[in-house]
Amino acid sequence: MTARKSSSQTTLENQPSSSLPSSQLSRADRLQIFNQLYLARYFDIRLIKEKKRGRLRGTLYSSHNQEAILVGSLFGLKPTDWISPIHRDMPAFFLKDARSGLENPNRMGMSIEQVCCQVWGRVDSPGRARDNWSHIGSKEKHIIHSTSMLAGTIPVAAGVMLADRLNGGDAVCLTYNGEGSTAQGVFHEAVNFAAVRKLPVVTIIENNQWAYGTPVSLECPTEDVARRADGYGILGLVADGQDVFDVYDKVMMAVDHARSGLGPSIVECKTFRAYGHGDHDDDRANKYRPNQEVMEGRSRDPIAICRRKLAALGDLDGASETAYWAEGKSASEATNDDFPPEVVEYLERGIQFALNSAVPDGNEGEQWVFADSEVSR
Amino acid sequence: MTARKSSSQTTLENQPSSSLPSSQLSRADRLQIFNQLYLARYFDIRLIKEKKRGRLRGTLYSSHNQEAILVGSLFGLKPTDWISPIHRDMPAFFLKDARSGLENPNRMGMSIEQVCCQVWGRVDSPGRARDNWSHIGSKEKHIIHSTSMLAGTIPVAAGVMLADRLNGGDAVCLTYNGEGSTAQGVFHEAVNFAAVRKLPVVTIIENNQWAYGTPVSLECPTEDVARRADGYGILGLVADGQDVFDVYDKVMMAVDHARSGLGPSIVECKTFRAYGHGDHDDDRANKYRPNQEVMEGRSRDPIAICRRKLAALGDLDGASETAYWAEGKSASEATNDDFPPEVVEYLERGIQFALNSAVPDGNEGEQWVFADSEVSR
Amino acid sequence: MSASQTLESPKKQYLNALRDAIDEELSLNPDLICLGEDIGLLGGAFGVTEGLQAKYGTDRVFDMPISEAAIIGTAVGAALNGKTVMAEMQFIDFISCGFDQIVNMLATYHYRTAGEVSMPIVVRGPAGAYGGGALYHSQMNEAWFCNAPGLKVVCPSTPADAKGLLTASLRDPNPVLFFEIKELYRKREIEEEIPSHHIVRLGEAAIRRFGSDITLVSYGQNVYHCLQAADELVKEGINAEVIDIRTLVPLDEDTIFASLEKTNRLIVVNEAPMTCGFAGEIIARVSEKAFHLLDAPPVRITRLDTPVPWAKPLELHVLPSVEKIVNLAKRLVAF
Amino acid sequence: MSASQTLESPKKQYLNALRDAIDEELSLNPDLICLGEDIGLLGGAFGVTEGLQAKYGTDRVFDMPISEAAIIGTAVGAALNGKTVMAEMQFIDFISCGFDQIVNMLATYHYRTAGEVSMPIVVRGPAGAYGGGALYHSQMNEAWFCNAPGLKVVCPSTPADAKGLLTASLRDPNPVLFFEIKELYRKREIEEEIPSHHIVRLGEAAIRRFGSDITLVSYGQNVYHCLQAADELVKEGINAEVIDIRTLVPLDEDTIFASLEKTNRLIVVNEAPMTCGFAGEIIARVSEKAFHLLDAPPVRITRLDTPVPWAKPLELHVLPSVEKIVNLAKRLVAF
Ligand SMILES: Cc1ncc(C[n+]2csc(CCOP(=O)(O)OP(=O)(O)O)c2C)c(N)n1
Ligand SMILES: Cc1ncc(C[n+]2csc(CCOP(=O)(O)OP(=O)(O)O)c2C)c(N)n1
Ligand SMILES: [Mg+2]
Ligand SMILES: [Mg+2]
Repeated sequence: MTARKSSSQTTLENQPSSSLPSSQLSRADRLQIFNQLYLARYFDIRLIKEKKRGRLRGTLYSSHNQEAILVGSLFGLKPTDWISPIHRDMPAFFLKDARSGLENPNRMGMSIEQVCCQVWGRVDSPGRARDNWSHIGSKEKHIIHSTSMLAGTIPVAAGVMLADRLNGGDAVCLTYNGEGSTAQGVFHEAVNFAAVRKLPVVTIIENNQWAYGTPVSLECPTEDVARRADGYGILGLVADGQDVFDVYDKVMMAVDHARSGLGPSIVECKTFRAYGHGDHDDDRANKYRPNQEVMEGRSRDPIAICRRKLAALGDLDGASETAYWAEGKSASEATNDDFPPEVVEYLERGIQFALNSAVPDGNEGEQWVFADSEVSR
Repeated sequence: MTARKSSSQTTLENQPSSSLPSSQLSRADRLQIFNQLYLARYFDIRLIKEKKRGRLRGTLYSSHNQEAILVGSLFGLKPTDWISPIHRDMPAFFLKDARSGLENPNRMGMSIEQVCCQVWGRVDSPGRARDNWSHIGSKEKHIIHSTSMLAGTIPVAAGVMLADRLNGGDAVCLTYNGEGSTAQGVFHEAVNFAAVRKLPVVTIIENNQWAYGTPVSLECPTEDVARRADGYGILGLVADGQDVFDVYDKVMMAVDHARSGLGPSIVECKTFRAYGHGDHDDDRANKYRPNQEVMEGRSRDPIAICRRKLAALGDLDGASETAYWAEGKSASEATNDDFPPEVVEYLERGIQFALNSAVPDGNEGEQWVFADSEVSR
Repeated sequence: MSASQTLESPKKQYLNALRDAIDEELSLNPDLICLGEDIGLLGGAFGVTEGLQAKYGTDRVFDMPISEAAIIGTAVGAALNGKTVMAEMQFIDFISCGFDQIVNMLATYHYRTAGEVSMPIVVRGPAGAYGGGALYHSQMNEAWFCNAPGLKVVCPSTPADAKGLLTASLRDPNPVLFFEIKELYRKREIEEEIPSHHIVRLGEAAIRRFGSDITLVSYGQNVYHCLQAADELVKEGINAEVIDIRTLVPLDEDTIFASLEKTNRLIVVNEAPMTCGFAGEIIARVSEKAFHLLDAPPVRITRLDTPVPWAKPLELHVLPSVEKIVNLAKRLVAF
Repeated sequence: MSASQTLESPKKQYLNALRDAIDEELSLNPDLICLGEDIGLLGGAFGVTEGLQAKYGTDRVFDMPISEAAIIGTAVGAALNGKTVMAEMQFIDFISCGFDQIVNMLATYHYRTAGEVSMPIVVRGPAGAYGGGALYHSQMNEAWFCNAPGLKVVCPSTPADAKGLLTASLRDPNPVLFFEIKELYRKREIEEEIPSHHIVRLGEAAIRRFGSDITLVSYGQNVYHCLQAADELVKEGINAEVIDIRTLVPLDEDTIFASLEKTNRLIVVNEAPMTCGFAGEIIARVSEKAFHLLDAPPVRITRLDTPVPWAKPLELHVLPSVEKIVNLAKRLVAF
């Protein structure tokens, strides 16, 4: 099963249109987007290498081949907007508000140092390594902290937006979920409530065709998972998750819709999971997923698609067009040379910081069960 | 707010059609249906009177004005079909398979004696008065036992149907739910699963415009609750819940659809709650619901609508047409004379039986926590 | 006491005391919002929030769909964005439908963020048996939440405590599960005057009756069973001390231990199922930490390990009663 | 032992023992169906059901959407219509998402139908900490279910018990919550030969080591901590008896009491949060019913009242350890 095509699915690749949000992007924007795809891809590939090299413990949930969803959805947000990433969205933590400058300490996203400390389980992680992998967040940076329980942050997103409006804000919140996760009851409760109250919650569905070892056909009865929106009478869009500009367009439509008070929406981004569910599943995934399907599913690399688009627009000159070539390469094939040096350096800095950060002291294990009541008003 | 009209809502009252399932009903069938409406109405009115008279404890959830939904949906079932009624569906227990003869001990429904013993909390209730009101059922009679947790039996219905198909059966299962209950997460999980597996589960939504003290507009974002079906790509029908033949038609379409393997469906029946949520709420309901809305909502009495239909078809002769006149009368206004004597007698017998049945012995309270493991295979 | 009460009886029912606490906090804390099923227009199934939507508007007090998980999740999100939240469960029994959001999302938030985010949320609702509510309108399921670290658990037995503990809970930066005893909501016999701005700190037990022969520890409506049993026991020459713990988490162990210094005998009474219930927890703490104070086995009287059945004889059979307490106390004193 | 094992090592890992139990029951009981997330095509996150869909078909072993409530509800419905059901939770932590269906629908079915309907359903899943699984892949939340009457609760610590208890559970007419210790799934050191058709009756504890000075009661992986502690204690001249209760509900109290007749000292060890956990329940039962046997306070070593944190030092800090057991045992014997 490959990323299914749907009638409502349009790809920018073939049909650029000046009425679309992406037509307003500058060349610099597009180049930044291209760069962010590299950043996300490199983060993923490097972590896999680190794990193989034995420098890293814990399970990796790869976002390889799904990077356009993160980059495209985050690029158009206001700094004050909120996001709620899940397991396959690690790059979202540092890509949020990347437009304000990756080095800008005031930007509304996490630093790569913080993210690496989380990956490596160090005390300088935003959560002081108390929960693993993507279970971090930041009240200050407007990133909702997730639990493992799939779809569990959608009602939280609704509550954050409810409070935002009571506070006079104009933020929107993007929540990310796999297509399998939409079967959870809390998905329905939260989307229904958001729809009743027209809360600006955009639910992005990363439909990578598989939920662990189960194909989407056993998780969702409709061809497009976005059709779940119809049950709530809300906007339901399908994007080509491999095309960062189509993701950008669809998400920006949903974001504008939400910000202008028209209510929540679902944006399904069709994609394909490159590897196993987590790295522990790579070998078994090769058994339960036909090779043919995997080849097809990975044939549309989001970096390649973006490159072609930029080339067509004349954004790339001859040299820069081919200087780096990460597309189509899996973690074991790609090397640092396949990535822009600033991308490699950026992550390198985060990793070094993490390796120098301490593991938390055991005593912290019993701290912070409760907030101190005395300090409350 | 009155029962909302929707474009997809057709009432048989004005547009009889020979292609509809109800056109196949005989005059005897129609008269039986008419009689069942009386039975349901009388049950409700009599219980309210018994409560006022102090002979009955516990809360009553009236089905007044909503009887056409129960009668119309149950009439066309096969005896072996399953049902899962909730709090507002007490008459369903004895109306199930009523066509096989109310006195027939082998019919696949409960006797009025059993139902009355349940209402009165007597030991001859099918549940030996261990749980209250509508929380009874029968494995033998194919009635699922509910808990209080709204929508909680829909996955159970799915499981019953799954097993039925594995057993080689051809049953369908009707589950009843208020419109407010469709906001529960488990509603979504169960309907989604049933849709994925095309299980023959028909979810009937009794949209009486209110969930306790909350109007449907705060519970559901769409005009028609039936549109929830669209999220699952399943059949979603809207029936005029005041017109027993329209309910019959829509439910039979859904039942045939289900039985033939095309999967689950949602049939929304538009109606209006006559009194408070329960009898304890009658006084408060008068405050939170505008009188005008209540008048309108009760203006289309299902007995009256059925009578007009039967009269138009020539089913009623002059005398029988006006011999009994329960429509439009609330519990305090109606008397036994407003009902056919056999209806009064039937319930009377149930009540007398219940009053003669014992209250369970306290010791039973500690029994049946576990089944005896030794008797298992 | 206060001017606003001049026209009413100065005595308050348990339910009105709760409403007063919410009302006062709504007026004092502009960030407090209240959400739940039917709490706005209707004012709640029992009327705890009656009049509050009219007074504070639909932004502050509003109705939610029948979605317990979304109710809790929304509360969490609102708290994450600066609000204090009162979330009502129509009956505490329905909290099971939002269980994951409580134990995994809400309870752990402060812990997993290493203190970055606190969750000033009170989840309250009517609880308890003895009223013929049957399996799903009678539960005392507090033990589940005591075994989910990060939640405070409170259960008042008097109008003054209802007011004082709810006020303290609404000001606590931690999530508090607040078990209200619906059978006490409108009980005339326990009406009492309550000073305005009355607060009862969480984690402090109350001694409801002083005695020297045996200690009866309880909470909720079982406190009254203990008090009645104590009255009976006096006739037998037994002087029982009755402790109402009021807060389960954190537990005021000291008050219990101090009582045992005098009495050396303990009965714990609660209406939850026995196994892994809070009565057992008290027995375990006492056995571990105050073993030397015990002259007889510490024992509990709880609901039998059954659901709460409906018919009256069944319900009474499985629940603690004055008679059961009296009989056990007599045996224990004779031990 | 049996013919089918000739080509394999006669020793079984815990995980394979579980699979054998399900496999055998599938072959013996045509009404048994298995459902859960990723249990078919993939064979389960850990491989407990590997190969079973291929062997028995998609009607008998099938994948469910990520819908824990629907998984339980579907199991209940299937049981109501004549099936025996094995329902897998991918991690026992996720059972919270189907909590209402377990405690209110499943647990009570037999009770509220006065015995008309029994529920032969096993809900099983990987549980337990010590593996760096963090808050949501480490839970031991058995206490919640012990406080929900109508559920049996089982937790094997050895391959033979895994096989024998799962077989008994799959044949029990009652709902059984079956806590598997994922850290033991593939632990080489505990591999053992298992006779075919091996059954271990529910409700019978096992004495894992005989001793006369102190009784260590535990279950799950903490049994091994107790055994190691017992080894250490021998060096101090202390002879510990180690009891593995195996079934929590119903509990084999007699084996514990009989041990206390000899030792008069009790430590209960488990890795669940302390308050209202099952360790406290054992302490309470012993204190109530065998007070006269105790020469020292009965005590427990549990997880602290915290979630299970991720980073290794944090995780170890909050969990029971051999060292904690040894130290406490020494103090207790010296009491
Ligand atoms: C409530 C819940 N049930 C089960 C799981 C176990 N689990 C973790 S990821 C996963 C599959 C998720 O699939 P999908 O939503 O499609 O996201 P993907 O991993 O494909 O990105 C499952 C079943 C969980 N985390 N939460
Ligand atoms: C899970 C759950 N939450 C809350 C309740 C309390 N409750 C009982 S009936 C009811 C309103 C139901 O409204 P609706 O579904 O429209 O049915 P109606 O009573 O109108 O027939 C509520 C909130 C419940 N029974 N179960
Ligand atoms: Mg997926
Ligand atoms: Mg309704």
